[in-house]
Amino acid sequence: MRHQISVDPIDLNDLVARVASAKAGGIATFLGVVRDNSLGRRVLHLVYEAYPPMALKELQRVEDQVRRRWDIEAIAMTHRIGKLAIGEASVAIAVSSAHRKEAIEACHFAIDLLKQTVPIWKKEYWEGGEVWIENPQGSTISRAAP
Amino acid sequence: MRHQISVDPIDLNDLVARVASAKAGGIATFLGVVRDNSLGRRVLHLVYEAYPPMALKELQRVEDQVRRRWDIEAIAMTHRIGKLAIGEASVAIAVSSAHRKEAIEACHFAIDLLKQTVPIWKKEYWEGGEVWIENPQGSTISRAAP
Amino acid sequence: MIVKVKLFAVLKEALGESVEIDLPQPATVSNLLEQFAEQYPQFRSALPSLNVAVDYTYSRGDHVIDPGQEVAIFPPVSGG
Amino acid sequence: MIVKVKLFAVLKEALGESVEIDLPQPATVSNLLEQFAEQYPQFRSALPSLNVAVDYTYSRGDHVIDPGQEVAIFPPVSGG
Repeated sequence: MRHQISVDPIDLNDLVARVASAKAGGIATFLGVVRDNSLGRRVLHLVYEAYPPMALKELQRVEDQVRRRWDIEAIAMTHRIGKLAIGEASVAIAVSSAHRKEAIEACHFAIDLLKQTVPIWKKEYWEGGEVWIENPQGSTISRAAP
Repeated sequence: MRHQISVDPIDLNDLVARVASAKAGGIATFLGVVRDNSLGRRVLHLVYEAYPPMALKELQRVEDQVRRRWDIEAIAMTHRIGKLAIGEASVAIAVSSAHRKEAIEACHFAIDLLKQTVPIWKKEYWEGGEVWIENPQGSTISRAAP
Repeated sequence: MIVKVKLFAVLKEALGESVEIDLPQPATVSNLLEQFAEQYPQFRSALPSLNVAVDYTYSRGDHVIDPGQEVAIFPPVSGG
Repeated sequence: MIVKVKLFAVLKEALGESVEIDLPQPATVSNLLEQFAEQYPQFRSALPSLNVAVDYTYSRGDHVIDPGQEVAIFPPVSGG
């Protein structure tokens, strides 16, 4: 399994090594990084929480969806949980493919889908407050339920 | 100067550190990697040659073109020269931006433009032969000359 | 049947790691959410945005919850 | 004037790191390429694809080469 939910800092070189392939001509990566501001608030730090077994299952589903659309060699995704400081990476995706266009487009698609479906939640802490964030496109699959 | 032409192996973590910013919410990277085949030939290794002062100038021009189109925090580009083995990275680009879409699109644009304009040449060595490669979209700015 | 429901994020912070919901059998995801809102009326207004996972799979509406399955309720995700 | 022209890739392999081209003054990039093809006729057929850089900038056609500028001729690039 190339996908992980981990409390350890993300090492992008490790992730890239996990998608290495002699057939790969390009490796695209995306790192999500903790910003110092959100909606105009000065962020102090974040805490990420996951539902790990389901998150791993949904990461595999992201891979399945990517492979349905692009001819890639490999994809590896890691999401960090726990307390993160400004500048630290919360999520990393690496995609290898014979050609760069496929690798980059697949990586873009993967981070977009991950943010919508993988059961992980972010709490922002700022001066004098804290709040759980809900992604605008985060899964609310019950919404359409009867 | 965040851009480099170097004989040393590329360290993606270093490159990412060069674009770090407290305002960045995402960092997109692209690594070009030596594939084991090209046009059906089994590649043994590659040799890259550059025109360094002009290559650095053209890398800066790639950055200028990127910044004209996207609101990014920083971009760093490194191209390796010399002899490269299968699986080694020949080029790396890292782009940081407040938002992931900008970072990924800017990175995609940058590698495409780099391949067209930066004066670097690749020679492929395979069993029983060798050849200088010319990119299909590589700069041939004299072509339209009178 | 008594269904143990795992909670996450704001729900976990308010109600703990899990709650027990008493449901008729067979019970659907809709039954679960309705009963959850009965038991914790402070979350009734959030109901349309809540997700239900049954055995680690997003499930909704008439999906039947079988005894022994792992059930979770959580707000919209915000990973990335 | 004698212009020292830097060469790269297949040109460098065939002719060395640089060649000297004798040009009338003022000379343009077109004059340079024509004289280069006169001197090295094996590259005449490649002429339409060759690049010229003057002081590290892609230049073509009527662009004038001034004495003392760094001039280079090279084939289509293939980095990346």
